[in-house]
Amino acid sequence: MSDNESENETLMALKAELGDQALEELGEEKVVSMYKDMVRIRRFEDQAGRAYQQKKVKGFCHLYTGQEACAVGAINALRDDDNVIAAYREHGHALARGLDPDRVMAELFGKAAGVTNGKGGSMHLFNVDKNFYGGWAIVGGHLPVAAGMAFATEYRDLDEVTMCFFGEGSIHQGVFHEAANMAEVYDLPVVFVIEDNRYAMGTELSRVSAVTDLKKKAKAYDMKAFGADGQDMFDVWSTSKDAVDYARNESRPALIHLDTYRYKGHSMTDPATYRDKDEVADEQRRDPIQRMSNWLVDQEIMADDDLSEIDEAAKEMASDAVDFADQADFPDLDSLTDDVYVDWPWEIR
Amino acid sequence: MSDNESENETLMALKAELGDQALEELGEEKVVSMYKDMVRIRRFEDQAGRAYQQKKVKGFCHLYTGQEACAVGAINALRDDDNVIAAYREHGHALARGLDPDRVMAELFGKAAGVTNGKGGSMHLFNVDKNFYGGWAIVGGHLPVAAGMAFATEYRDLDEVTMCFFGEGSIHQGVFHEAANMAEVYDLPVVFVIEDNRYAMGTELSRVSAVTDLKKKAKAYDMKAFGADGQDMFDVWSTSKDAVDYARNESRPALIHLDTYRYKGHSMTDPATYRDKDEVADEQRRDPIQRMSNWLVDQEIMADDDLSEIDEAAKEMASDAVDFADQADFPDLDSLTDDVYVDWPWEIR
Amino acid sequence: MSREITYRQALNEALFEEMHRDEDVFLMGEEVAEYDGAYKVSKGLLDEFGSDRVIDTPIAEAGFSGIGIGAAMMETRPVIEMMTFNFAILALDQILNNAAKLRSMSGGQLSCPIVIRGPGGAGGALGATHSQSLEAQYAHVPGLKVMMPSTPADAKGMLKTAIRDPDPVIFIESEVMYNFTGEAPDADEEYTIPVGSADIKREGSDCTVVTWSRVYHDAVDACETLEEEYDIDVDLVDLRSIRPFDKETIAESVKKTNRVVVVEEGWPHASVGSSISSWISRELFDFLDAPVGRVHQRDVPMPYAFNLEAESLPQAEDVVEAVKEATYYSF
Amino acid sequence: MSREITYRQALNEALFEEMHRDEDVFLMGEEVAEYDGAYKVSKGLLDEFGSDRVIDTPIAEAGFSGIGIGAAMMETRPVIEMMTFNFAILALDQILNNAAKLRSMSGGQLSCPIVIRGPGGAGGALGATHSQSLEAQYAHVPGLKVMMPSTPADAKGMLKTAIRDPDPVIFIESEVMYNFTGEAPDADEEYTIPVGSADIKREGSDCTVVTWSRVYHDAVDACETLEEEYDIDVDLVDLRSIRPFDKETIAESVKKTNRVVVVEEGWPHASVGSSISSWISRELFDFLDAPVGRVHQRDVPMPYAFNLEAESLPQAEDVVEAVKEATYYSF
Ligand SMILES: Cc1ncc(C[n+]2csc(CCOP(=O)(O)OP(=O)(O)O)c2C)c(N)n1
Ligand SMILES: Cc1ncc(C[n+]2csc(CCOP(=O)(O)OP(=O)(O)O)c2C)c(N)n1
Ligand SMILES: [Mg+2]
Ligand SMILES: [Mg+2]
Repeated sequence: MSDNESENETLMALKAELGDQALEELGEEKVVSMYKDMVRIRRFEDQAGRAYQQKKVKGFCHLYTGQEACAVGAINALRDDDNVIAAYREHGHALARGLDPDRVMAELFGKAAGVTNGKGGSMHLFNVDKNFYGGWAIVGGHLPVAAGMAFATEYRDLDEVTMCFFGEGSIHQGVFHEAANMAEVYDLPVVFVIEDNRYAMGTELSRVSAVTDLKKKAKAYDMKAFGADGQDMFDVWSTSKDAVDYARNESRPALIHLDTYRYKGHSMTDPATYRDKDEVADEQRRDPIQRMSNWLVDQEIMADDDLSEIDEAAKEMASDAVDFADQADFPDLDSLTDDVYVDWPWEIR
Repeated sequence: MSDNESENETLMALKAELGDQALEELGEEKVVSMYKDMVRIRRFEDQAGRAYQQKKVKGFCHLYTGQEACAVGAINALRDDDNVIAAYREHGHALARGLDPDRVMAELFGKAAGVTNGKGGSMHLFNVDKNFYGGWAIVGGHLPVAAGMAFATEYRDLDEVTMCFFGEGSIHQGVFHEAANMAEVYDLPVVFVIEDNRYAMGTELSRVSAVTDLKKKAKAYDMKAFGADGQDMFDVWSTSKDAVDYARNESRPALIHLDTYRYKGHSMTDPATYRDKDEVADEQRRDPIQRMSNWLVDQEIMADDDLSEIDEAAKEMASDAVDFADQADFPDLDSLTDDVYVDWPWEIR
Repeated sequence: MSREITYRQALNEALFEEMHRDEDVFLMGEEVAEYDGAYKVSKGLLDEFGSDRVIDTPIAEAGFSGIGIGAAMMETRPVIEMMTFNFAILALDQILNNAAKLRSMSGGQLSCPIVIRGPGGAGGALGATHSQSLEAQYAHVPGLKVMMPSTPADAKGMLKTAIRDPDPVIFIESEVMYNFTGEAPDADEEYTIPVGSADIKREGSDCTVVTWSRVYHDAVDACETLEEEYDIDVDLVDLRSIRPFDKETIAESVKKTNRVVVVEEGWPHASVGSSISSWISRELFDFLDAPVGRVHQRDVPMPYAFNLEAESLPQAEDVVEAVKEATYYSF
Repeated sequence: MSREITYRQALNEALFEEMHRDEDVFLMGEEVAEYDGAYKVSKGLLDEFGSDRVIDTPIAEAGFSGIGIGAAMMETRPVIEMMTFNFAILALDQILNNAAKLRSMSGGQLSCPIVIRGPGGAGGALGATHSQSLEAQYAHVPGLKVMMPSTPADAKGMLKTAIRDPDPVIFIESEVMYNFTGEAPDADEEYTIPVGSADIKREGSDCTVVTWSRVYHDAVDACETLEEEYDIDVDLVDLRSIRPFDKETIAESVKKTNRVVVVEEGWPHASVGSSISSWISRELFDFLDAPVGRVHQRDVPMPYAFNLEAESLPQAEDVVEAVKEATYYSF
């Protein structure tokens, strides 16, 4: 084995002890189902990207490919009655939270059967039955909203936790600062999850941030900070569990920094020329799905065939979703004025 | 001497070694003139408060009484060609920067002879000839503007420093976070001076801030932070000099935390019932003017008579300013539409 | 109506009553708790309801509005106090992009029953940054409702309605009016005023005046002068809600008088007054015997100087002049 | 006019030329430098002028706008790019309370020669938060100037004017128009268009259409249909600046046609269109043979679904209908 190859190996390895912990705490079935979720997300995004190229999906469409371990690891540290809120790169979180892929795809297609009846689109997915609260497309805009959700559960003396996902580029918005301070002052059980995929559109973090270790931000609020390898599903899960437990038990906010990477452009219209292919290839050596595949085989939980089957099933799920979305109807034109207000007595014209 | 009295003594003492440093670097005359400036500010504010009660000054009027050492100490660490920008409690900064007390008072009276022709009022003093750039009344709103001033001097390769004053309550605004990060990223020579007088209106810092050691905020931006006793003119001056030198020489931002106190209500309409008289009395034991008076006498630079003379002169300056303002004219009604645009070709009506 | 209370007290009572009625209602903002409110509107609420429901915030308008929006989305009933609406500009993204759109973007899954309230308009020698009538920023935006009461009775009835409303309501008061007194319903009388209903506060047949909020009171003065000195009888429509606005009441009045003046406190361009005037001019074209008159602030940032401030703001005399112009107009 | 360029290239040329002309001009915003701009408007500028003058920012609209304002106050000439004006809401406090008021509040000691530019309006299936025509937020505010070019030639001439203007200019482009092509003056021809000057882009005598920005192009389509199918000849006024707006040109046209329709992309209430309509209705009352027609977006947050988006936005057919209504109106 050359030096290079051995380095590859090292990079590919998951934190094995956390795998053991997961097996013990979650059981094999759950671990496998988390793995499946990652694969489903990836295949879903493949289809979303394809549909975009076919102009079936329009507008801004931000694929989650490469970051699957973040949503799956973190959301699986939550209870069903906990609350999830994310930004505009949220297909993955939606699926990890159990939203129906058919209805998510239909939403991307702008169809009435979509999770928000075609009103929200890719950037504004909501499914309240699953305690999935969006889909927010103004960078940083949902951070105080997340604090407010935690405020409401506290107000009601519930022990639910709110988990809020956002990109590393969002941390520079003033509302991050405002929300973080107030979350700490009001003792709000909100977990802020930074998915640090190195880029905000074409801007690498270090070019616009005075600090690159974003856990330092937490110090300005005496907030507890956690960090994990975002490409290691177990590390994300285990770290998130610690953070969620802390938030729930202490009723305090926490910050999690996830070191991840996106494989595709910022959105479907971004050719991503600001980074070279080598960098992407390099990052792919720690691909979250590949690493889990290796681990599952190593642990003899799965054989290669099983993995292929899972992948095939995920592909089918995704193409079924496209079929569903294709066949679904666009909203009635009458629905234009629905849901602007609870009671809609008037339209100004 | 009782224990209590000896504690008082301790509280009253300035950092003597910094006094020596100031004498050496600035000379006796300058030190005395800084002392005079503090006294002038206090007497000016006395008159401003009185005029407010007589309804000659209206609107919001925020007195600086108690905080004199901050403006005087910090601004005297600057060169004349450096730039000063402050919030709405800025009479003191204006006077310390050498603005004509007559014209400042006239501004408070809303007279045409005021520093901004009666347009700005107490909260929006400007005097560009003195490189005094306001007077900004939206809490935190001037922080990025200050960074922009430093950006402009950098852009022009000037070695001027911008000094920006604000209260501890302003630190929670998102723009603090945005301005601090960008000042660091763009290497801007701006010195952010927090005048921590413990209260933002009726709100004590600890009630709404996750951290009370505000120097911690700087860590989130790897920004250099300084701290001083805001009631010790020498400490403020010496610390500010270090910060200004650093900002100028390294072309980097710096944060100064000044531990100060305001004696009066937040504004003239605030009875300040949220704190008891003992607290104020306690704080007054470190009165910046009294401490300097003691020091000047101790050092045999001044005798008690000299001090009284300075005070008398300051009182006269302040009452002259009132006379001036009283006698000045209100602006012409025609001036209403002046200075909305550089060229004023139209008014929408 | 059996007693006189101040506008401040009316709001205070509404908050008390609604917080007693519904424990999901809470109040949040700068100085609302321990200080009893910058303008004392929340006086006594902390004592009555405790610090879980009356909450002081740091100076972070975007942040605490966002908290209110998130909490409203979870079906609590936040009342967010803006110390003044000049500072609400900092929260505008939260209000426009989150509160106003939440229901629509979620396909009706979520509502945002928040009230964002506080004083707007000029307060008296506060200078340019603190003297703005910014209701147009909200009236423009579908998804919001905007209410601006002018009297104590309206303030009480409308704030109660606003708090019960399932959608986000922007509720703009006035520093100057807090001490105004007026008739009000008994303390224990259940009293609410529907969103979108105007009130004819004075009947007349010569000219309609449409107005809302503080300048309503200038319009009242103007009506007296007009009646006494010029024998002109004004039908005075207090709009109360500016989104939605009461088209029926305006139309009825204008069909009667055939002349109308729209009076607002703020700037003229892209304003609520311009919009009302445009609507009347179009929809009631055939009923108008004169152009729709307008009274508004001068198109300048508010100066501090007292005489300039007065010159800038619309005054009763301006209303008198505009009504005279509208009524003397011959087609 | 001797060549065709895109709207994008027109803006790019204006930036190039002005940055060459005046080294105080710099460009700042998200992705403007290394990425060449989210919409490539700043393509090549980094290479030409270096990173001291073409500056990438973090995602902090309030912060970098404030930096621009501070720098403008010190007599540099910042051009601040908003990735879209939806995000400029976050900077609105800086723009309204600082940029717009600086000159007035300083008693004329300071100016704020800043340009804040970027795309506004709907971009195509971007959903509610990313499809807003928010020019009313700026048009309302004295101290600002607001320009919205609709063609490449105008874009170039107006951006050059905006950059040279001593006051703060809000310059709103359109994502949809960046690829539109049109005639433009030669590259080396000095070409500027004064603030506040409208342009009659098509002469007609039957009805005036007043519009600006993207929907101008719908209006053009409508004019063709109206001429071909209904023999109605429209006088098409492209307002170009909406603050100040060109009253003379509007008045001249309406005096000729006696009928007018105001077409805007955004929401109807408290909008620029309502304001223009109000002004026309009042000032040209005696010249109007029909109510001022209006075309605008439906009063709803923009839905994502493609058919609903189209249904929500004003279309050429809506202009056709409105002009027909205005011209068939009999008094
Ligand atoms: C306030 C605001 N400014 C700008 C944008 C445009 N924008 C959308 S995503 C994005 C980059 C965000 O990067 P990051 O937070 O790192 O998230 P990622 O896309 O990497 O997941 C930008 C600038 C926006 N949506 N909102
Ligand atoms: C954005 C904004 N919100 C609220 C206010 C009202 N306000 C004026 S001063 C002030 C307190 C500021 O306290 P601090 O920053 O500590 O300064 P100090 O008054 O103590 O000097 C508040 C809340 C404002 N002017 N601007
Ligand atoms: Mg990122
Ligand atoms: Mg303070």
